[in-house]
Amino acid sequence: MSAAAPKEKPSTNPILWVARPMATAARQFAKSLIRPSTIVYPFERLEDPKFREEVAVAAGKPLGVGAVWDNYRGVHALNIATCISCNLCAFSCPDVCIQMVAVPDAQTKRLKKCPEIDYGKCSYCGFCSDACPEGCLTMTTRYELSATKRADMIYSPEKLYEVFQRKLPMNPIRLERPKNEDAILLDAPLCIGCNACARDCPTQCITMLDIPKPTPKPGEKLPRRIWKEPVVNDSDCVRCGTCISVCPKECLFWGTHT
Amino acid sequence: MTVTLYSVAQSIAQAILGAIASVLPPAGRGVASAPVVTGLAVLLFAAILLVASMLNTIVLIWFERKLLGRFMDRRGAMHVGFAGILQNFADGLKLARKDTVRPREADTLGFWTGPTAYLVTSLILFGILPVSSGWNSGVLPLSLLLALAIFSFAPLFIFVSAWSSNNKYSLMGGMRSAAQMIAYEVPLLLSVVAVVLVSGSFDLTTIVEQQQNYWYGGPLLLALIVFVAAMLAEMERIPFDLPEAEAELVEGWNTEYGGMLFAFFMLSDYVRALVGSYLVVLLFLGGWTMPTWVPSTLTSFPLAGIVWFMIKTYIVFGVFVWVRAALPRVRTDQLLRVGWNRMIPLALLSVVLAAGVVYAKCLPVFGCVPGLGG
Amino acid sequence: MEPGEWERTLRASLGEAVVAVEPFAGTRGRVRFRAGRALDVFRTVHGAGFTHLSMVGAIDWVDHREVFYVVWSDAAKEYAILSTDVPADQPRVASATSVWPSANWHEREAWEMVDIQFEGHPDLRHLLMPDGYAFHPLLRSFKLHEPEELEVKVRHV
Amino acid sequence: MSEMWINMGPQHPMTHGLWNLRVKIDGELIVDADPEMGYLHRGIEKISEDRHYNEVVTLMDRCCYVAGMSWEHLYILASEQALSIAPPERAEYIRTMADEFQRLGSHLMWYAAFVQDLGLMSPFLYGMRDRDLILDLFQSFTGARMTYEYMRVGGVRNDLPPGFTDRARKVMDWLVDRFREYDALCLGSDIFRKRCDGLGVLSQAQCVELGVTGPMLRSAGSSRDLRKDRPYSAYDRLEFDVARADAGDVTARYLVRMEEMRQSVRIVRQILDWLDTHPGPVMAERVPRWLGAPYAPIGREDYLLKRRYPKGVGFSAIEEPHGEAQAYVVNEGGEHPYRVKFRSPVFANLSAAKHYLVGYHVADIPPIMGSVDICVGECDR
Repeated sequence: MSAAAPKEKPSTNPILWVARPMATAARQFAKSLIRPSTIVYPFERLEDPKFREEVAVAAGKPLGVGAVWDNYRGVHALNIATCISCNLCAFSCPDVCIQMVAVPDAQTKRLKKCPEIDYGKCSYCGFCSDACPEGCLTMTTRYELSATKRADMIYSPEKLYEVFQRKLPMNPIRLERPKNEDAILLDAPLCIGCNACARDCPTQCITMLDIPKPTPKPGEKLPRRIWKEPVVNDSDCVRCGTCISVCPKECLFWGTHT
Repeated sequence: MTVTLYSVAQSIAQAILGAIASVLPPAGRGVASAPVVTGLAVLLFAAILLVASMLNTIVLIWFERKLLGRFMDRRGAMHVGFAGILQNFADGLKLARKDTVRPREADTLGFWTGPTAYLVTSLILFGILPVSSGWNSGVLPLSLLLALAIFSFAPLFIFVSAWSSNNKYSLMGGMRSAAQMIAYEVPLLLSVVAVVLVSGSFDLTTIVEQQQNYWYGGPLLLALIVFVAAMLAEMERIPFDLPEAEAELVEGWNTEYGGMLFAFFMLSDYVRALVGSYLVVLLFLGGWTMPTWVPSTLTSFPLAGIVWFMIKTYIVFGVFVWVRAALPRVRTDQLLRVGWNRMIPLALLSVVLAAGVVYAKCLPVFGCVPGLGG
Repeated sequence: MEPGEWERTLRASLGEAVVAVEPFAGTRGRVRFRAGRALDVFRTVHGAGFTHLSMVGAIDWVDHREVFYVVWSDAAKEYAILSTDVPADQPRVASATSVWPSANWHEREAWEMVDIQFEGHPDLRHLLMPDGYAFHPLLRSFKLHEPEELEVKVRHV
Repeated sequence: MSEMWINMGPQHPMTHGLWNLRVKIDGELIVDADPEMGYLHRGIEKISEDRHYNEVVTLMDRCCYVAGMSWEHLYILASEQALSIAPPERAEYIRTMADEFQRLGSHLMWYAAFVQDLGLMSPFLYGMRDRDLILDLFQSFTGARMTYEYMRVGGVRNDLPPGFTDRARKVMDWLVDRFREYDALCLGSDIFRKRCDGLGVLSQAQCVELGVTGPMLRSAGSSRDLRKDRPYSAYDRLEFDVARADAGDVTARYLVRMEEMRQSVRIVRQILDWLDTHPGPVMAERVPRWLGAPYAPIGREDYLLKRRYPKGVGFSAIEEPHGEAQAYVVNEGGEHPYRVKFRSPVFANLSAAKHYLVGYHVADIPPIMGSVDICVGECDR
C-alpha cells in the first residue's frame, strides 16, 4: 500500500499571521461559556452515572462517556464471612503488600486468617481479586484513601470488611479458571501420611484414604509412617498450594494428570 | 465643580481634623489649620490611590484567571469568595507567609532592592495616570512623558535583580529582558509621538478630552496596533514573554525569587499590565469620555468616568488575555528582528500618517474638528 | 532468506568467525559468532543491508556472558540477531560504535549493567547508574534486597 | 558572554521527566549538548528477574507512564514467543485496539506538552482534556486509568464491557473534530510556523545511523513502520497508511504525529466494527498453571521448579508511540523470566540529542526536545 504522506502544504496555513488560532480560541471560549469540561471534583463525581449523563448533555462533549465505573480497581472490599483463608491473595501479590492476619470470624467467633492490605505499597493490579477463588476479595470504586499517618494506610481485614458493607459497586470481573490447570500431585513414596495437608486445606478437598500396609520382605524395614495417603478432589481444589507449603516431606507438587 | 480624588481626600481630612480639634482644648485647635489639612489630605490621597489601584490590580489578576480559564475550557479560580474573587488574596497571603530564600552567592543589596524598586516604580504610575478627570495627582503638563519615563525604569531593576541572583537562567532572562525592553521602547514612544502630534499636548487629561468626539484609535489605527504590540513586549506577556520563558529559562529573571519578593514581581507585572491597558485607553480609546451619541443617562451618573474607563481597560486587557490564550511565544532573535525591522518603520509610518492628519486638519472618517493639532 | 542459506553466505566471507546461524522466529536468524572477530562480522552484516542497530544487550549466564545485537534491514524489512559468547572472567568484545554509531549508549548500558568491556568504545562511562557505582546490577551475583555500599560522586559543573 | 555549561534538569520545565540536558551555550547559541540519564532508573529489568511472567506486566505500566499499554503489549508478545503460547484472535484485536488507544493517548499527551513548551497554554489543556476521554475508555475495559495491568500471557484479562464499542465510536468522532482545531492552533499560527520550521533537522541517513526511530524517522522521509513492515497482532488485517513527511524538522514531526492520530482513529474504527461481530474467548486455552491465574507460593518458589518447563527465547518489536520498542525475553524453564531486556525508542532518540541540538538557540531547545517526545520512564526503565 502506498504511504500517504501528509500534504506538504496543508490547508491550515496561516491566514493574516495569527487569525486562525485567535478565531479557534474565541470559538473555544464561546463553547466553554456554557459549561467548561472540568469536573468540579469533590462536588461532582464521574462515578455517579446520573451526573455523567447530565454533564455529557450540558457540555455537548463526551465527558466521561467511556468510563464504566463498575470495572474500576479501587480499594478492596473483603467479605470476611466467605473468606476461606487460602492465602492466594497474598501469594499473588506482586508487591507483597498483603499479609494474612488472624481475625475472629463474624459468625463462628473463631480466629481465621484474612488478608490485611498495605495501601502504601499496593499497586492496584487486581491480581489478588483475580486469584480469589471465592470472590470474597473484590475491588470497589472507592479511590479516596488519603491518610496522615503511614499506619493508616494499612487496612486490616475489619476495615476492608467495612468497605464491603458500604455496598459500593464491585468489580464484576471474574477470571475463568484455565482449563488445563495443574493439579496437586503426590510423590507417593515420600509421603508419611501425616495429615498436615488435609488438616490445613482451606476447602477440605483433601481426604486421607487408607492404603494397604505392605508386607515387608525379609530383611526390609518398613518406613515409619501412617498408612494413609492424601487424595485431592480436583473440582473443589482452589490450587492455593497450602498443602504443598505445609507438607513436611515435600512430597506434594504441581503437575498434570497424565 | 467636579468631584476629584483630591477634593474627596481634602474633605475627609477636613472632617477628621475638625472632629479632633473640636474635642481638643483650645490650645490644640491649631491641628485643623490649613497646612495640616493639606498634609493629611495628601497622605489620604496617596493611600486611597494606592489601595484602590492595588485592589484593581488584584481584580485584574482574577479577571485574567477567569477569562483564561474559559479560553482553556476550564473554570479558573472558583472556590474562595464569590467566583474565586478572593483567591488572589489567599495566594498573596500564602506568599507573604513564605520564607524568602536568598542564594548564598547572591548579592544582597541588589537581590532585595531590585524587586522592591521594581514594584515601587510601577506603583508610582498610578499617581500619574488619570482614570477620570481630576482623579490623579494634579495637573502635570508633561504627564505622558513622565509616565513613559517611569515605565521604562523596569529593565534596569529587572537586570539588577537578575544579575544579583547569580543564576545563569536569571542572567539570561535579565539579558533578554533588557534587550527586549530597549528594543520596544522605540516603537512604543514613536507611536505615542503620533498621538502627541495629533493632540498637540503631553498632558494626558488634554489628550483624553480631545477624544470626546472621536477616538484616536480610529485615525491612528496603525499607531494603535504598534502601540499594543510594543506594550505586549513591554509587559512581557505572551507572545513576548521570553525573559521569563518558563520552558527554557525556568522562570527567567525571577528564578531565584520566592515568597514575598516573588509576589512583588508578580504584582508589578500585573501593575504594568494594568498601566499598559490604561495607556491604551487613554491614548487611543477616549479615556473616561464617551461619544456624545451615547445616552447621557449612561454617562452622567456619579463616577461614570471611572466606570467607563475601567470597562474599557478591562476590555483591552481581555484582548491581551485572548492573545495569550491563542499564541505561542516567539524567539529572541525573531522578537528583536520584528522590533527593529518591522515595528520601528511601522511606528515611523504612523508618525507620518499622524502628521498628514494634522496637516489636512481633518480626520478621514470622523470629519473635521475645530482646534485640531493644538 | 533462510537461516541456512544466510549461514553459507556469511561463512563465505567470514569463515570461522561465524559459529552458526540459528533459526529465530520473527527474524532472519540468530548469528552466533566468535567475539574475537566481532568487527569483521559487524562490517559484513552492515554491508548486507542491516544498517540500523536497534539494541545491544547482554545476558549473564554465570559461567559465561552473552552479548547480543539486534539489527534491522530496511531493504529486507527484517530483523537479525547477532550473538556472541564471552568468558565471564574476560568479558571483552569490540565496540560496534565504529560501524553503527547508535551502539554508543546501548553499549554503555550493557557495560554498566552486565560488565562487558567494549573495546574501542569512545566514551565508556556510567549512563543509568551514578558515577563511581561499583556494581553491575544485572549480573546474577547481584541479589536484590541486599545492602550495598554505594558511593556517589556528584559532578559539579 | 563566553561559553558556559548550563544544566537543564533534572528539575526543569523543559525536561518532561527526570533527566538532565547539559548544554554548552555561547550567548544564546548551543555549541554542545550532553544528555544525562538515570535519574528515573528503577531497575525494571532486574526486578523482572524475580517476578512471574504476568507480574512483570505491572512493571510495564510503570515503565512508561504515557504508553503503558504499548509496553505491556511489547512484553507480552516476547513472553508468548518465549513460552510458545498463542493468543486467540479476539484478544489480538483487543490488544491492537488498546495499542492504538495508547498511541492516541500518548500523542495527545505529546501534543499538550509540546505546545506548552512553545508557550501555548490553551492547547495544552485541550490536549489533556481529550486524552482524558481516552483514559476513560481505558478505564472502562481495564479498570484503571494509567496502570492498566490488562494484558496477560496468552490473551487479555477480560473482555470488553457491554456497550463499549458505541462509547468508543463517540469518542473517536469527537477526536477527529478536535484534530482540526489543533491544526488551526498550531499550523495556522504564523508564530508557530516561524518557530518550528527548519528546526532540529535530522536527515534520514543520520536517523538510521543514530538509531532514531518512530515519528522522528518518518518525519525525515522514511516510511518505516513496524505495523506495516513487520505486522504483529492484528495489524496485517487492518487498513491504514503510514504517516510520513520529508522535512525532518519539528513541523514535520508535528505533521507525522497528527497524521498518525488520524490513522489511529481509522484503525480503531475498523477494529470496533470487527469486535462487534466476532465474539469469542480472550484467553488462550492452554497456558501453564502459573500463567493462567497469577498465583504461586511466593515464599517457597522452588516447588514449581520440581518440573522444568520448555525453554525458549522471545523477541518482539512493536511500533510504540515514541518509536520502535523491542523486548528480548529469555525463558530458562523457570517460572520467572531469566533475563528481560528492553529497547526503548526514547533511549535511542535521546542519545542523538547532540546532533539535532547543536547550532540552534537556547529558546529552540523546548520545541526540539518536545518534538522528540521524551518519556523518561521508559528511557531509564
